[in-house]
Amino acid sequence: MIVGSTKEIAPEKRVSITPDTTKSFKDLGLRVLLQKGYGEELGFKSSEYESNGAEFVNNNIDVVQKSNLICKVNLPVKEELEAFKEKSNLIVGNIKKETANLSNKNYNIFSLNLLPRITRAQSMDILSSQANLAGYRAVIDSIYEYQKAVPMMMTAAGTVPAAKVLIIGAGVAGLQAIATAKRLGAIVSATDVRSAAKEQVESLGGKFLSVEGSENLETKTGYAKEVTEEYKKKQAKMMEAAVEKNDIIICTALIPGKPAPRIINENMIAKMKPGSILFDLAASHGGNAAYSEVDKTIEKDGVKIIGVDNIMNKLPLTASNLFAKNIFSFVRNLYSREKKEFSVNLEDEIIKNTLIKNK
Amino acid sequence: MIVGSTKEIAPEKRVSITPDTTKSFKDLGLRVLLQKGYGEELGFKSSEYESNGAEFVNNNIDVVQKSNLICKVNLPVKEELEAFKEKSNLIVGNIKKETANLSNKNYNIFSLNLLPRITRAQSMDILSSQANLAGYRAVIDSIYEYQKAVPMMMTAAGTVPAAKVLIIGAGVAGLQAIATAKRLGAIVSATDVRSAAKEQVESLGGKFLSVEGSENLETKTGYAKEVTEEYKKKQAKMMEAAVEKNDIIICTALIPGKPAPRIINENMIAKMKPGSILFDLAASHGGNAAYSEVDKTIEKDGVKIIGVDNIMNKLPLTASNLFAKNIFSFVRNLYSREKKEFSVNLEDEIIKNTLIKNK
Amino acid sequence: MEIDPFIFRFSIFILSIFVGYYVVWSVTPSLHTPLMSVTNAISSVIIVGAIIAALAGSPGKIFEMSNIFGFLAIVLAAINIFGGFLVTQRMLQMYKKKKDKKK
Amino acid sequence: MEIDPFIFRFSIFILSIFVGYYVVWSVTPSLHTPLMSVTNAISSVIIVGAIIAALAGSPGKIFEMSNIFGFLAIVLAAINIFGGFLVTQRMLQMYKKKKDKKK
Amino acid sequence: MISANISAIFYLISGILFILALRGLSSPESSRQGNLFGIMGMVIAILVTFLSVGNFSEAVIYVLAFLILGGAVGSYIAFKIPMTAMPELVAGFHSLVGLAAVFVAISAFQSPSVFGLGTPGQIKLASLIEMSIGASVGAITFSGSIIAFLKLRGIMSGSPVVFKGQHYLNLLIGISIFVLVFFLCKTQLSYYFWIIILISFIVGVLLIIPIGGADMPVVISMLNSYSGWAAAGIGFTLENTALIITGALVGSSGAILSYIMCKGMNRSFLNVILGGFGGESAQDSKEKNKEQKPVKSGNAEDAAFLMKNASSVIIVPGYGMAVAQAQHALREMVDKLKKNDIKVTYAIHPVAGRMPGHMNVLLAEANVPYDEVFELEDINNDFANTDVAFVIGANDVTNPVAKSDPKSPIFGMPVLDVEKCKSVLFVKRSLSPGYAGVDNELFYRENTLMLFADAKKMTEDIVKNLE
Amino acid sequence: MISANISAIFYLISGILFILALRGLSSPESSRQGNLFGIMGMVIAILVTFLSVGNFSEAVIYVLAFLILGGAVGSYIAFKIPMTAMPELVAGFHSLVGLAAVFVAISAFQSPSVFGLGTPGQIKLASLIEMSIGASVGAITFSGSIIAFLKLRGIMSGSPVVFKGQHYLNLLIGISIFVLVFFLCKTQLSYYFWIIILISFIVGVLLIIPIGGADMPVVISMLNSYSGWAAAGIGFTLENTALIITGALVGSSGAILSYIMCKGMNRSFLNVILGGFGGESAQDSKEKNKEQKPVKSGNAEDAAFLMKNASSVIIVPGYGMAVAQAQHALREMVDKLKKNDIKVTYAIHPVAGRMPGHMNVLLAEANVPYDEVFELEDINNDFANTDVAFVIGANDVTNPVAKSDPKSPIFGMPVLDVEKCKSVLFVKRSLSPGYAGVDNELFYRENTLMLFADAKKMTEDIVKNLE
Ligand SMILES: NC(=O)c1ccc[n+]([C@@H]2O[C@H](COP(=O)([O-])OP(=O)(O)OC[C@H]3O[C@@H](n4cnc5c(N)ncnc54)[C@H](OP(=O)(O)O)[C@@H]3O)[C@@H](O)[C@H]2O)c1
Ligand SMILES: NC(=O)c1ccc[n+]([C@@H]2O[C@H](COP(=O)([O-])OP(=O)(O)OC[C@H]3O[C@@H](n4cnc5c(N)ncnc54)[C@H](OP(=O)(O)O)[C@@H]3O)[C@@H](O)[C@H]2O)c1
Ligand SMILES: NC(=O)c1ccc[n+]([C@@H]2O[C@H](COP(=O)([O-])OP(=O)(O)OC[C@H]3O[C@@H](n4cnc5c(N)ncnc54)[C@H](O)[C@@H]3O)[C@@H](O)[C@H]2O)c1
Ligand SMILES: NC(=O)c1ccc[n+]([C@@H]2O[C@H](COP(=O)([O-])OP(=O)(O)OC[C@H]3O[C@@H](n4cnc5c(N)ncnc54)[C@H](O)[C@@H]3O)[C@@H](O)[C@H]2O)c1
Repeated sequence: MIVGSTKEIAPEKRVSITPDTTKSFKDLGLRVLLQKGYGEELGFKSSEYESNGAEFVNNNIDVVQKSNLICKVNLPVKEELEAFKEKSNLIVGNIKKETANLSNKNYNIFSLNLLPRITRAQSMDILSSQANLAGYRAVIDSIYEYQKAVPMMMTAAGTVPAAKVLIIGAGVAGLQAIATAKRLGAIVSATDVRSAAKEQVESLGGKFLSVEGSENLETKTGYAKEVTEEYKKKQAKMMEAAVEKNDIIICTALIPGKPAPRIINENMIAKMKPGSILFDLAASHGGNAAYSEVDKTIEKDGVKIIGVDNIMNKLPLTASNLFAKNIFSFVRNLYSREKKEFSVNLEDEIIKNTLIKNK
Repeated sequence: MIVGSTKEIAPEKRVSITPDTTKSFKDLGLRVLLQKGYGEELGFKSSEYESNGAEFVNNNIDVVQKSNLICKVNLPVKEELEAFKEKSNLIVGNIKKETANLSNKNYNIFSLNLLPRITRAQSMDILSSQANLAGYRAVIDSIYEYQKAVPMMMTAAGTVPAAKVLIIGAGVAGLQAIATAKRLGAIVSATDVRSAAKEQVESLGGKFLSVEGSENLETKTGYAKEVTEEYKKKQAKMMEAAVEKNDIIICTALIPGKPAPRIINENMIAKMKPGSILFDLAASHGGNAAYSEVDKTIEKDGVKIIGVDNIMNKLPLTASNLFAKNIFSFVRNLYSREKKEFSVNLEDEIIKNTLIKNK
Repeated sequence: MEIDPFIFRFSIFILSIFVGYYVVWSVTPSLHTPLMSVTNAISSVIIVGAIIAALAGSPGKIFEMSNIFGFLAIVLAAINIFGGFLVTQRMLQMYKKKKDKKK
Repeated sequence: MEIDPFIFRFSIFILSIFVGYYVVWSVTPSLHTPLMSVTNAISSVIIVGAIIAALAGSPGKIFEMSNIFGFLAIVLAAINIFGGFLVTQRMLQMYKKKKDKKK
Repeated sequence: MISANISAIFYLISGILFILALRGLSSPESSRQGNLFGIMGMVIAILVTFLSVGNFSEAVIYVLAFLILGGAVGSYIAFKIPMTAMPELVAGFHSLVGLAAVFVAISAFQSPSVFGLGTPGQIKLASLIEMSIGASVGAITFSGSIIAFLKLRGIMSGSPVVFKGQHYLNLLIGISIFVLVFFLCKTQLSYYFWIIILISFIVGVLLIIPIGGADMPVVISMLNSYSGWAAAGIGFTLENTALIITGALVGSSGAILSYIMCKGMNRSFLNVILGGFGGESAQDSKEKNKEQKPVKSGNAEDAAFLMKNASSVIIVPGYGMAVAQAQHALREMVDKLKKNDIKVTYAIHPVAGRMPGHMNVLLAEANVPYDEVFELEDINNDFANTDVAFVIGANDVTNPVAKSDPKSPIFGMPVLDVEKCKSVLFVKRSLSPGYAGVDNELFYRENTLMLFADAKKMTEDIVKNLE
Repeated sequence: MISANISAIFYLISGILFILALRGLSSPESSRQGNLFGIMGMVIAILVTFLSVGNFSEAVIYVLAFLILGGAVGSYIAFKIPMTAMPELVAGFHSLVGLAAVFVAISAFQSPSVFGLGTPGQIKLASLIEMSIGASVGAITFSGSIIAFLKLRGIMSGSPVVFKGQHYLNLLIGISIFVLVFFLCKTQLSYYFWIIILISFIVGVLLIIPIGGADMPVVISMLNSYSGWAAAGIGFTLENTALIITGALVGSSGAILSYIMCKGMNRSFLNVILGGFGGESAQDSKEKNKEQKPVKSGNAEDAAFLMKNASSVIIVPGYGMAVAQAQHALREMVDKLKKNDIKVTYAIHPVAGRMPGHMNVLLAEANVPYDEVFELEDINNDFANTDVAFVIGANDVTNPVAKSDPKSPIFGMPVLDVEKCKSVLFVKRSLSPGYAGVDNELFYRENTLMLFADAKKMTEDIVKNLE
C-alpha cells in the first residue's frame, strides 16, 4: 500500500508528511510517495526523506494516481482530486462536509477536524495540536507588536509595569496562551463560559474572570454552547471593565459549527489604551472582536486589531511535525496490518465520525 | 529656566521628555517647552503634556531659541544646532566626540553614553536602561522569526523539544536576554570574557560556557578588554561546538571604544541548523557575527541573520519612558536649585565625563 | 511514719505510664509495626508471674492446679517472647538491607 | 520478702529521670526561656524540706540552729516560687498578646 | 535465692531496658539496638525471677522444658511467617499474652497462699480486685486478639459486624463484670471468678467485631495496651515491680501508639476504639469501610520513608499538580531526594494536564532541568526497574484499564506503567476519578499507597519528613 | 496531721502536676496551662508538708511569715524586672534554690534526730552521703548561678576567664570533695561538712568563669539541672517522694534542655559544659568571640521566631538571592508567614541584582503576585512601621552609608531604610561586602541579626521552623 502526499498551495507552509513520519510509515509496512521538492520550503531536504525510505516522483498527479492514500493539510486542487484512484483514500486536515462532493470518483475522504474528542483519538487530534501552537504563537505575535516591554522591571530608570493580558476562551489555544503570557511575566486573566475552565486557568497561574451568576455552558462533548441573551449582557458588563484594564487581549472563543461569538464590541475597543493589542484567533470563524478582519492588522484608536487566518504559517515547522504525527496516528488506526489494507471499519467511532465521503 | 525638546528625525521613535518627566521638571522649578505634535506617534497626547505643565510652540527652531537646555535622543539637525542660545545646554543620548564641533556657538553639549558607570550615575545610565530593553526585545524578535515553538511541550502528537538559545556577552543586554529566553522555556546558555559573568548568568538560571583556561578580562570599570589571539582561538573552538547545537543565538558582546569582537565566523554559521536565528545586537558596532548587516535580515544556509541598528524602535514607549527618566535624573544633577541655573561643576565626575563641548 | 509499699508501687506504676506515654510519642510511622511487635514481646514479661506460679508451693507437689496453670502460661509467654523479638529482628533487618544496598 | 523503701524511692527517682528526659525532648525553641524559668520555680520544691526543717524539734524551741536554717531556706525558696511562676506567667502573657494583637 | 531488694533492683533495671527498647524502636537508626535492649531486659527479668523464687526443685526442669518448648514454637513461627502476614502474627501473639495473664491470675486465685495473698476463700481484698482485673483484661485481650487475627487472616470477613443494641449490650456486660467483682470480693466464691473470666472472653469478641478490617492495626495496638494493663494488674497482685513497670509502660505506650496511628490515618480515635458505639458513627464507619476498604492509605512520613530508602524514583505529574500548584514544592522534594543519592526522573504523559505541554510549563517554571524530564515512550520501560513511582495529581494517565478493557473510554491510550514499580505512591485528595471519569484500579493494588491530601500540602509535608 | 501514706499520695500527685507543667511548657498552646499545673503542684506540696508535719505550734506562724515575706519579695521582683533581663533573673533565682538546698542540708546535719536520721555524730551513713551530696550540689548551684548572673548582668565581663592549669585545679577540687565526704562519713566531724560546702562554692565559681557570655543560657539550664539533683539528694535524706520525683524531673529535664539548646546553637554540648577544658577549645572559643563580637548572629529558629511574632515583614531581596536561587524557598516562606496572618511585602531596590529587573524575573518565576512587590519610593516609608526586614542576599542597596558619607562610592544612591524596622535579618554567607565593595555598618547594629548561610539553605530552614 502506498501513502502519498503532494505540495500544498501557498500560503500554506505546513506539510502532512515529515521525514520522521516517513520512517513511521515504513515501519508500519507502507510505502511513501512524495512530489519532488516536497517540504523544501521548511528546510526538509529530499535526502532526509529518502534516507527514511520515501520515494519521489516529479509530478503531483503521478503521486495521486499511484497512491492508495493521500494525506494533505488542505483539500487538494481540483485536478488532483479528479486523478484519484478508485477505492483510494484521502485524509485532509480541514474540509467542510458540503465541499466534499467535488469529485465524483469513488474514494474515501476523511476530515480530521471532525475527530470525536475521545481519549483514544487524542494522538490524531489536529484541532488540539494546532490550537495549542496557535495559542502560543498568538502571544508571541501580540508581544512582537506591542510597543512596550511585557514583564515588570524595577530599574534605576523607573519601573516598567507588567503588561496585562486577557485571554478570552480558555480552550486548548487559550490555555496555552495563558501559559505563554504568564511565562513572559504578564499579569494574565482569562474568561470562559465553561465552568471547568476556572480550575484549568488557575492551574496555569492565571486569574479567572467569571460572569456573575452564570451557569455552566459546557456540552457533553466538552465544547461550549451558544450563550443566552441574558448571559451575553452580563458578560459584556464584565468584559467592559476587563478590556479597559488590559494591554493585550487574545481571543480564542469558538463554538463548534457556529460562528464565533462576538464578545468585544466597538465600545469596548474605544475604551482601550492606545498601543494595546487585540489578537483575534477566531477571526476566520467570524471573530470574537469587532473590526477584526482575516489576515489583516487594523489600527483603530491606537489599538492594533490583528486577525490571522492561518497562524500556523508562523511556525510551520513545529506545526508540521505535530500535524504529520496526527496524520500518521490516524493512518495507523485505519490500516489493518493483517489484511495489509486500509479498512474502513464503521464501528470505529473515529473512522465513522471523520469519514465525509464513502466510496 | 526652560527645558525644551524637539521632534526626533525618523526612523527614531523615542522621545526624551514624556508627560511623566514633564511633571518632574515642573516640580524641580523648570519650564518645559515642546515642539507641536511632540510625542504624538507614541500615543502621548498634547493634552497630557499640557496638563502636566508643558508649553507648546509651533516650530522646532522656536523651541531651541527659547530654551536654556535642550534634551534629545539623537543629535539635533544642523539648523537646530545653529539656533542654539549662547550659554545654553544640550543633552543627547549618543554622539561621538568627533561630531561635537558641528556648531561654533558657545554652549555645552553632554552626551549621556559617556556616563561613568558609578553607582550614583545609575539612574541616568541610558546605556543600561536601553541595553536592558534591547536584550529583552532581541529575544522577542528572534522568537518571532523562529519557525518553531520555543518551550518544550510533550503532547499527544509528539514532543516539541525546547529551543536552545545561546547568548554571547552577558552584560546588561545579555543578562536580560538570558532572563527572557529562560522565561519562555528555552534552554539557555551564555558566554562572556568577564569571569564575574558566570555567577551572574547562573543567578538567572542560565548555563555558562567558559573558555578553557581563560583569565578574567574585566577592566576596572567593569567593561571587557579586547581578547588575545590565543584566547580567540580557544573561544572559537568552544563556540564552534556551541553554535551548532543552538537554535537561536543572540550576540551582545561589545568593547567600549573598539569595534565589536567578531565571535561567530562563516564556518560556524554554515554548521548551524536551517531555521536557526542569529540576532546580532552588536551589528551597528561592527557585529559579533559574520554576514550581519545593520538593519537587514539576511538568510544564509537557512539561517536568518538579523542585524538591527535601533532595536528600541520596536518598543519605543517603554524605551522613551526609561530614557526620559534618565535624562531627567541627569538634569536634576546639573541644575542647582539654589542658584536656579544649570551649573557645570567640573568636580562632579558625572558632569566632567559627559561634557564633550564646553561653552 | 512508714509508708505502705503499695503506695510506692502505685507511684512507680503512674510514673511508668508517663514514661510509656512520652517515649513513643515521636515514633516514625514506618516503625509502627516493629514497635507494636516489640511491645508485644515485652508485654510477655508476664512470664515472671508464670514462673512464680509454676514454682510455687512445696517442692514435692509440682503439679498442683496453680502450677499447671503456671506451666501453661510459661509456654504461651515463651512463644510470645521468642516469636516477638525474633520477628521484630527480621522486620528491622529488612530496613537495614534497603539502606545497605544503596551504599 | 520485704523490700527496703529505699529501693522503691530509687526506682521512683530513676523513672522520674526518664520522664524528665522525654517530657522536654520536643520543646519548641521559642519556649526555652519560659521552660527554664518554670523548671526553676519547680525546683524550689526544696521548700518542702525547708518547712520540715523549720517545724522540726519540740514545739517550744523554735529557734534552734536547724530551725533557723529552715526559715532562711523558706524565704529563699518562697522568693523563687513566687518569682518564678509569676515571671513565667508574664513571659507567656507576652506570647499571648502578640497573638491576640494580630487577630 | 537472692534478696527481695536485689531482685527489685534488677527488676528496675529490666524495666529501664524495656523503656530503652521502646525508645529505640521509635527511630530507624536505633531500632535494632532497641530490640536488643528488649531482649536483655527480658533475660534479666526471667533470671532474676528464677533466682528470687529460689526453689530449685525438679520443677525448675519442667519450667525450663516448657520455656524451651514455647521458645522453639515461637522461633519457628517467627522464621516461617511471610513478611506480609505481620499484622495478623502480632495479633496472634497478643492472644497468647492475654491467655497467659489469665492463667497466672487463675493460678494466684487457686493458691493465694504461695503468693502471700492469704488463703483460698480468705484472699486479701486488694489482691482479689487486682487479680480479677488482671484476669478480666487478659481474657478480653485474648478473645479480642483472636477476632482481630481471624479478620486479618481473612478467615472472618473484614467488614464490621454491627447489630442493633450492640452498645447497650456492651454496656450491660461491662456493668455486670463490675457487679461480679463486687460479689466475688464479698463472698470469695470461685464461682464468680470463673464467670468473670468467661464474660470477659465474650466482651473481647463483642468489642472487636464491630471494627472494620482497615482499622485492625489500631485495634492490635489497643489490645497490646490491654495486655500491658493486665500484666500491671497481676504485677500488683504478685507485688512484682517488673510486671508493674513493664505493664504500665506497655499499657500506656500501646494506647498512645494506637492514638498516633489513628491520627496518621486521619481517623477519629474514639470512632475506632468504640467501634459500634453511636448509631451514626457506626453508619459512618461502615460507609467508610465500604469505600476505603481495599486501599492502603499512608501519610507524608510513610512516603518520605519509602522514597528515602529507594534508589530510584520516577515522578509522574498530572493535572492535580497543576491545580495544587505543587510544582515548586515538588522540585524541592526532588532536590532533597537527590541529595540522598536517589535517582529521580520525571515521566510526562502526552496528555497529562489539560492542555498540551501543561506539565512542561509548570516544571520549567520550577526550574526542573529538561534532561530529567522524559516522555512516555522513553521512560515507560524504566518503571520495572524503579523502586518508587510518585504519582502526583495524575490519574487517567496511569490507568491500566486503558491497556486491558476495550470497553473503557480510555482504551487504547498509551499509559505510564507505574504499577511495575516496587511501590506506587498516589497523591490525590480522594478516590474520585480523573477527567475521563474512569475508576483507577491501581488505587486498590497491593503495592500502592494512597496519600490523600492536596498535592502541594502533601509534598511540603514529605519535604519536611525527608530531613 | 495526715498519715504518711496519704501524704505520699499527694506528693505523687504534685509530682505528676510538675510533669504536666513541663509538658505544657514544651508547646505554646498548652504553656499557660502548664504554668498553672506547676503552681497547683507547688501548692499541694506545701500544704501536704504542713499537714504531714502536723506541728501547729507558733512556729507555723513564723513559717507562714517567712513564706509571705519571700513571696512578696519574689512577686515584687517578678513584676518589676524588665523583660529583657529574663536570663539573668532566672540565673539569680537559681542561686536562691541552691542556697536553700544548702540550708536544708545544714539543718538536717545539725539536727538529724528530728528527721529520723540518727543523732549528731551518729548520722546514718546513707543519709550522710545523701545530705553532703545535696549540700555540695546546692552550693555549686549557688555560686555558679551568681557568676552567671554577674556575667549576664554585665557586672562581670562576659568573656571567658581561662588560665593555665584550670582543668587540673578543677579535677583536684573535685577529687578532694570525694575524699572529704569519705572522711566525713568515717569521722562524722561537722568540720568536714563545712569544708565540703565551702569548697563546693569555689567549684561553682571555677566551673562557670571559663564559659563565655554567649553560652550562658545553656549554663543556666545546666545549673537548673544541678539544683534538681540537689533537691533529689535532699529528698532521699528526708525520705520525701515529692523532692525525689521533682528533683529527678528537674535534674534530667534541665540537662536535656541544655543539650537541646546547644544543638540549636550549633555548639558542642561538651565544649560548653566543660568550658575551659582542653587548650584548643579555649583558644577556639576565644577566637570566635573576637571575630563575632560585634555582630549578633542567629539561626533559622531565631529568624522564624522573630518573624512568627511579627505582624508585618518586608522582604528585601538582592543579588545573593539570585545566586542562591532562593526565590522558590522564599515564596514558600512568605506563604507560611501569611498563613499566620502576617503582612508580607517585597521591597525591590532599583539596582538590586546585576541587571535591571533582576529581582522581578526571579520573583515572577516563583509566582509572587505583582501587587506584593513594591519599588523603593513606594515602600521606603513603611519600614518605620514594620517589625522585621528580611534582607536576603542584598547588601549595597541597604547600606546607609549611601545617605551619610559623601566620600563613599555609593553616596547619593537611594537606599532601602531597612534599619528603621524593629529588627533586621540579614541572610548572607559572611560579612564580606557587596558589588560596590563597601562595608555595611548595619551588620553591627543593635537591631540586626545576621543569618550566615546560603540564602536558599537558610530560607528552607526557616520554613521548617515556621511549622
Ligand atoms: N493534555 C491535554 O491536552 C488534555 C486536554 C483535555 C483533557 N485531557 C485529559 O485529562 C486527563 C489528564 O490526565 P491526568 O492524569 O493528568 O489528570 P486526571 O486523570 O484528570 O487526574 C487528575 C487527578 O488529580 C487529582 N487532583 C485534583 N486536584 C488536586 C489537588 N489540588 N491535589 C491533589 N490532587 C488533585 C484529582 O483527584 P482528586 O479529586 O481525588 O484529588 C484527579 O483524579 C486525561 O484524561 C486527558 O485525556 C488532556
Ligand atoms: N541592577 C543592576 O542593573 C546592576 C548592574 C550592575 C551592578 N549593580 C550593583 O549591584 C549591587 C546590587 O546590590 P545588592 O544588594 O542586590 O547586591 P550586593 O550588594 O552585591 O550584595 C549581595 C550580597 O549577597 C550575598 N550573597 C551572595 N551569594 C549568596 C548566597 N548564595 N547566599 C546568601 N548570600 C549571598 C553576598 O554576601 P556574602 O558573600 O557574604 O554571602 C553579597 O554581599 C549594587 O551595588 C548595584 O549598583 C547593579
Ligand atoms: N479529551 C480530549 O481528548 C480533549 C482534547 C482536546 C481538548 N479537549 C477539551 O475540549 C474542550 C474544547 O476545547 P477547544 O479548545 O477545542 O474549544 P474551542 O476551540 O471550540 O473553543 C475555545 C474556547 O472558547 C470558549 N468559548 C466559547 N464561547 C465562549 C464565550 N461566549 N465566551 C467565552 N468563552 C467562550 C469555549 O468554552 C472553549 O473553551 C476543552 O474543554 C478541552 O479541554 C478534550
Ligand atoms: N555599577 C553600575 O552602575 C553598572 C550599571 C550597568 C552595568 N554595569 C556593569 O558594567 C559591565 C558592562 O556591561 P555592559 O552591558 O554595558 O557591557 P557592554 O555592552 O560593553 O558589553 C556586553 C558584554 O559583552 C562582553 N564581551 C566583550 N567582549 C567579549 C568577547 N570577546 N566574548 C564574549 N563576551 C564579550 C562584555 O564582557 C560584556 O559583558 C557589566 O559588568 C555590568 O554589570 C554596572
